[in-house]
Amino acid sequence: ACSGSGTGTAASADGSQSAAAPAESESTGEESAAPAESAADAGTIIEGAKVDLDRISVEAVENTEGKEIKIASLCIPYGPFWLEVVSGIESAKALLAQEGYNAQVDIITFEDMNAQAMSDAIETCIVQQYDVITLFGASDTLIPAIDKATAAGIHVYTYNTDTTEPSTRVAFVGQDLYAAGQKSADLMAELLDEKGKVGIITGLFSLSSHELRRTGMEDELAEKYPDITVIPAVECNDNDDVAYTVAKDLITANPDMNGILVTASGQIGVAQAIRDLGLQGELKMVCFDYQDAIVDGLRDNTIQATIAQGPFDQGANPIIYGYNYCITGTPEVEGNAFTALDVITPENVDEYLDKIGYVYGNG
Amino acid sequence: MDTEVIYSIKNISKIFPGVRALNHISFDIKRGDFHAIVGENGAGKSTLMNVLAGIYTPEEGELFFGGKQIKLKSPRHAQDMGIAMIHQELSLSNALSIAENIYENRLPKNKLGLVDLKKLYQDTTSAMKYVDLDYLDPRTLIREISTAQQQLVEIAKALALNAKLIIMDEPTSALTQSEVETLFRIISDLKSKGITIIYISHKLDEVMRLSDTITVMRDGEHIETTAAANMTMQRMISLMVGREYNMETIRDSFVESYTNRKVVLEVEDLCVGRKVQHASWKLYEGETLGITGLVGAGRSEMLQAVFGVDKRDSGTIRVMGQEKKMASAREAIECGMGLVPQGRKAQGLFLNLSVKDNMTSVYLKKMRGKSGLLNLKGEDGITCEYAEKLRVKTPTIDQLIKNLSGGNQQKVIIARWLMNHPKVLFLDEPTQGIDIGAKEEIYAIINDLVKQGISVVLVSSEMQETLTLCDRVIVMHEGKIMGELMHNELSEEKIMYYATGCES
Amino acid sequence: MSGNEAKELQKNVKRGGFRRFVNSSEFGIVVALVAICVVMSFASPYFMTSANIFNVLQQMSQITIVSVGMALVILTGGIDLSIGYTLGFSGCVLAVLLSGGMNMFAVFFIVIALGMLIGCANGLLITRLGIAPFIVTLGTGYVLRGAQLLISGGRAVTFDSPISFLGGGYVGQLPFSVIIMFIVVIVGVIFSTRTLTGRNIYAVGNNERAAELSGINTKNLKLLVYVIQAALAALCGIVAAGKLHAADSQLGSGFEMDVIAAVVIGGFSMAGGEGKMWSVLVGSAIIGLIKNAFVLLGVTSYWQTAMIGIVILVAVSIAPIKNIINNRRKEVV
Amino acid sequence: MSGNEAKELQKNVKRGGFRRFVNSSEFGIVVALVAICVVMSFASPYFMTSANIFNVLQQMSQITIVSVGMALVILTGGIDLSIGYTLGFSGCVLAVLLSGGMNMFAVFFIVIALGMLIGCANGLLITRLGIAPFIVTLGTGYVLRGAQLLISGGRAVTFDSPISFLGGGYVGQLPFSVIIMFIVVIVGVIFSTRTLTGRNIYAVGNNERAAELSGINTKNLKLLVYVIQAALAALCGIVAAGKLHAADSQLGSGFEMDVIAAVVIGGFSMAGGEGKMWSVLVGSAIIGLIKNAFVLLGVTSYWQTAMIGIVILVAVSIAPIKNIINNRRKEVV
Ligand SMILES: Nc1ncnc2c1ncn2[C@@H]1O[C@H](COP(=O)(O)OP(=O)(O)OP(=O)(O)O)[C@@H](O)[C@H]1O
Ligand SMILES: Nc1ncnc2c1ncn2[C@@H]1O[C@H](COP(=O)(O)OP(=O)(O)OP(=O)(O)O)[C@@H](O)[C@H]1O
Ligand SMILES: [Mg+2]
Ligand SMILES: [Mg+2]
Repeated sequence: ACSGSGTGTAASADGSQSAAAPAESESTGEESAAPAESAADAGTIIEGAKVDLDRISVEAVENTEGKEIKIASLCIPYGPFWLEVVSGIESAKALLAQEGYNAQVDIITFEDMNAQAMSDAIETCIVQQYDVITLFGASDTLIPAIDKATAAGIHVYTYNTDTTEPSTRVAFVGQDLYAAGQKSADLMAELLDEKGKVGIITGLFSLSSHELRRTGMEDELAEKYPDITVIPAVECNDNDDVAYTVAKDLITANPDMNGILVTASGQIGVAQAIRDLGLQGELKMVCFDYQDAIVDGLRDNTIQATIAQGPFDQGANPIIYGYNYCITGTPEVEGNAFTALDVITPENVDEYLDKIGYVYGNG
Repeated sequence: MDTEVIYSIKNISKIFPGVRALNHISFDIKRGDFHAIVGENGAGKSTLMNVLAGIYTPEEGELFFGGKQIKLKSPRHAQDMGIAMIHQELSLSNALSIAENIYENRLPKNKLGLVDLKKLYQDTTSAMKYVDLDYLDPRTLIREISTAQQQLVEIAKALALNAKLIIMDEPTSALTQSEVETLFRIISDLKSKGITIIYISHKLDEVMRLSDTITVMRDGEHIETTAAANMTMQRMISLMVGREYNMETIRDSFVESYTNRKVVLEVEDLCVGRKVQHASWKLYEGETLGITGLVGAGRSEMLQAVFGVDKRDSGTIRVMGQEKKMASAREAIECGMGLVPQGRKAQGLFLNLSVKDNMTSVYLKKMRGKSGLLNLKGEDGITCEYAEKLRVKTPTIDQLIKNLSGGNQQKVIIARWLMNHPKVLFLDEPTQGIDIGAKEEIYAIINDLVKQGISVVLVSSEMQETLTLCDRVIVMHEGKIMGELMHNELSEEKIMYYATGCES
Repeated sequence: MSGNEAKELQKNVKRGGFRRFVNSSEFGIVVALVAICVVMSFASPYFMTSANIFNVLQQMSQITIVSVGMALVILTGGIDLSIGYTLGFSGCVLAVLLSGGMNMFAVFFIVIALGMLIGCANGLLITRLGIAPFIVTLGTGYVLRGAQLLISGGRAVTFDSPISFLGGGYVGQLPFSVIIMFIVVIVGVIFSTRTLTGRNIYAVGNNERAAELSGINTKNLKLLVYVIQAALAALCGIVAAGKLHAADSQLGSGFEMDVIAAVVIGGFSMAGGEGKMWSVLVGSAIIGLIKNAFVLLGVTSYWQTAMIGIVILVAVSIAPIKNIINNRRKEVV
Repeated sequence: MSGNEAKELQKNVKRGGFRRFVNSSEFGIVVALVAICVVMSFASPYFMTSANIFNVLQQMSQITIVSVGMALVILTGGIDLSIGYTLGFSGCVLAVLLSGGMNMFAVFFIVIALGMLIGCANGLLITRLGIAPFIVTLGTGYVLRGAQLLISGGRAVTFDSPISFLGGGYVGQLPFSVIIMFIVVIVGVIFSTRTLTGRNIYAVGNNERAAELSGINTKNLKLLVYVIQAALAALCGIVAAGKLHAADSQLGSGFEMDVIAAVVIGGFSMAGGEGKMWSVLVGSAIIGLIKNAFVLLGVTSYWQTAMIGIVILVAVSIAPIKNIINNRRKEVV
């Protein structure tokens, strides 16, 4: 799947397990068809995060010996995407807090994607003798800390983003970001009948997750669709306000542009710019993730497609995997455990949200 | 050619935007001389000295030092050649110690190349002894000592350079009698060592008393250089101002009887820390009340506390018989008071604003129109009016005040208060650094104000001023009021008697 | 004699405004601005289109609105690092209250009042405890950021309200936020030059002690400045959220740097007491244009960042280099 | 007369170092630091473990190293916003050169030299053109970030070299970067208190004009300060990249704010001329401890951000509040 440059991720040491993940994400939908009764989200770290044990797709093993397990989950719960991730983390936390599991999950939050701070926090977690750490593999600069944790006997899982160079983490749970970029490019090409001019608005050039998607998009468009021109990507700092501005400028400078790809946050700003210029439907927009504002965009045909990545699973699964590893002594998954690459379009949006148990109006 | 000449100035010109500060100046300074330079405010004295000390580069002209032509690149260069300067404006670093200021950039080093603190403090102690400051610890920070003490530190700093030529730009303007005597003692000592001194002062009696040679400047021009013996006070002043000058216009009349006079301001039991202790005094309508004493007697503190800018620990203040809280300067201004503070740079000037902005900063309030906006049309007019009244020398009223000569800056601050037609005016060393002509003008203003029934409080360290201007004088010593003297009982001896703390 | 002198002074006052402008520190940045415009109109055919001009104006409007407040703060010798978060917090409060169904006028006043409260907190800590503005506003910035996260819950809070007109409305082709910008700048110019309070701000920035002796309540004046600044940031938060019909935890982040840069490019001295209010418009136009330019020109990704830096440096170097050359020439003559 | 006063003064000066310290502005933050430690050792059993103490020391080492340079810059009344990017750029250059197989000593010197060049550029723009440090370093910061993106290509560049010992090595349990930190601080203290150049920096910050008149070459001195600062940032870049065995385009981002906060919390006045070098250690310890505390305590909410702000505000408020209370008491007596 991964023909892209610069990323050996998918190819390295994973093969066997990578198929498991999509299957899981499909099962997610089925299970959560019956909505959870007690949305006990009083104690969640984000207001609006919903604890819903039924959405957890990985089964936790019973803790028969009763030894106490300590799990640290590092996250950056800012921005709409994280609402779902945190719901996953909180749900896993609630599940494992139940009798019979005897595991404690501590959530450690960060203000922004600062690898330095995360690295420092991992070291502190080692001091606190956690058994499992799950973290956002924002940068390769985390590798020494990850390795140190592994050496201290801690099971480390990365989720959402993996380091580009291999580390000693047990497994990565998340989207195949490069493939996701390629997929969004394919969707755009399809919308444009394989010809036209496409702009890319990315979050930060300095974030590997954004860069993987961006290069995925650019490589795919360049290789497969010779009739599509790509305008150099612009940064929006994950900020909707900046994204709005940048989108307007891009459209002004390229009146013949037919499509905009958004690698990360900033979708709301881009959508609003398209609306303000009255280009809904004319200018195609493909982005990632979902939240109310994006659902609105899909419904009023400002956004033609968005790619979901199973954020709930990214939050919950690595915790459960790590916990199971501690109990059973053998890793359940190793290498890459890819989560969903689901395409949401104006046509299937209501159906899809229903399937995954997303509640509109919550944010 | 003349070995007697240490510094020869040839045809020097210096131009600032809009001002020709020096216009083809030429004269010689003889070795070992005490050479005084006099002139009105803005005559170009400081500018010339800055040229001589390597701070300004002249547009035209040549300098010969010790017979050799020199092109000074920096103050450091001049210092290395043996030229030191005491600047008109204090230039010390507030948060550094006395020792570090005196030896700024020349701290002694030990073998490791590190600062040798022991030697530094020893050296400083001996340098301070020379200026009678040895009662201070060399580690005291500059901001913890009084302005007068700072001036002495500044002098010590220049002396510590062991220069061949020392330029003193108004060193005595912030000093009282006793420190002035100390300075004169130092000067005669320097002279005996063959050190040349260039001395600028507006206190012409000092000049007459000490100098060997006198140079008069006017409007950037060199007017005359002569031996002091050939000069009279009267002629010197005439040369400075450029016309015949008659200096006998001080007060028309003095208050004769205080019975039935209205009390304008009454201060009772005022205490400000240890600086002012249980001071009580009254100010009557239409009088000039002098407050005098030695440095650090607490005069400025007392005025500032009455004016509301400094907190007082106790004391009641009554204006026109009514008790006032006097918690801020604003309240004082509303009561019709004004204060020309001591130390214009620290407390008076808005350096980066224009002459106009500086002059109208208090008056502005009166220019508010019905709409709440300022009526700026009047601003230029009134500024020009006062600039003219006080003869402020400036190319335009939009000139930044920092480009004015020291004396002219002072006039602007006085104008700031006169504009408001105050009923009570506090003047704290108002003639500091002001030329004789302007001084006379200020004296005339005081005379005028008093005649109009306005009350003036004058804090002055110049004995002559106190003696000739005041209807009544109170003398302070270490925060306490030691005595009160009517005009007819005033004498230097009596003032010194109280000022040095002898009980009355 | 002295009569003459007075007339001379009067005359001098009236002499050429243009000459003076050329020698002022603002001249350099105006030249830079014009240069950027000229270069851009050759480099991109889209630059001079009305659509793009309105784009740029809209983009700079937010920076400018807050810059007016920041200019006042900087005039007093202070700084306010918390405004990005004040803006973001205000936007989120707006969104949450509106989406909760509150009346939009009530919401407007609540948000502005909250902003003023924030400014008050900053101002009190700075003036009453005498802590450095840099560290006070760094601290309150963190607190506000926390509050923003807390109330937005990390979500984007969307709303639908006519109040959006303030940020996203148009009068003809003209974005309404541009009108707000011009109003704020004009009021700012009048305030800083024609009111007692405004003029006193310059005095305080120059010499606080002297200002106090002139009867100015320096502490309250400084307090006021932070209140104005925070109120403008809150207004700007309404504009920004209105434009997007939503607010999230990222709103306003990093905004303070753009604003401070606009003010400093506009010729305000960080030491206080110096600067002309209208020039914040030039400063924020430069900031706005730089970003616009790279998108229009399609500068390849990684170069964008470096180029922003280079343009800023060139823009602020024009005036000093001109002075140096002038001085050289004088010496030669 | 003056005899009495003199004795009084003498007494004041000679009075105990401790008494003096209690009245100094540094006292407040030392109290804050101790308070944080005491509270933390009750709140978390892991806090007082040697492993955690070494962790905290290692974490604060980078902030401290750069803070020493920043303190010098702030002493001259300047500021350097570009150091985060100087650090990141240096780290990336190091990584690229090492992974290209260059000799590590050569790399070390190239990186430090590049850092000094950056400092030189900042310093020249500031001193020769007289542009405000804020805007100069903002501009060079953008340029450096662009350069960092360009050379790292947006990815992390990993390397394997013994030079990593500087950042990631241990002497016994003691991280080597902590040793570097202490060396830098000690050299910094000696430089700032016992060398002519160091003392001149204070003089320049206090009164530039006076310093100039004393023959200090103020421009070169300021230039030097930016060079030292950038060299330390480059060294810190080596330490940071060494610890991580890699550098990417994110390295160092946002670092400048932590550093400035450490220096300002340490009692340095932004106006220049005042501050004690050793206190940067206290400032950066407070910053380091706050972050450590949140992880240890598992403060898992948005309160974390708000708490950082509150702790900063409380830490810097202690001294002024103490003073106000003292003054009250004096008045009553
Ligand atoms: N930096 C400057 N820029 C512009 N004009 C200046 C500058 N410095 C001095 N001047 C002007 O040069 C003239 C001479 O000033 P200077 O300070 O030499 O006077 P002075 O004789 O020392 O006066 P005073 O007795 O008041 O100190 C004045 O008109 C003053 O306004
Ligand atoms: N830079 C300054 N900032 C604030 N206040 C100042 C400054 N300089 C002087 N003052 C005020 O002026 C006062 C008088 O200074 P100084 O001690 O030199 O007084 P003096 O006039 O020689 O003696 P006296 O105390 O009798 O007036 C200072 O104590 C202080 O209150
Ligand atoms: Mg002078
Ligand atoms: Mg006094």
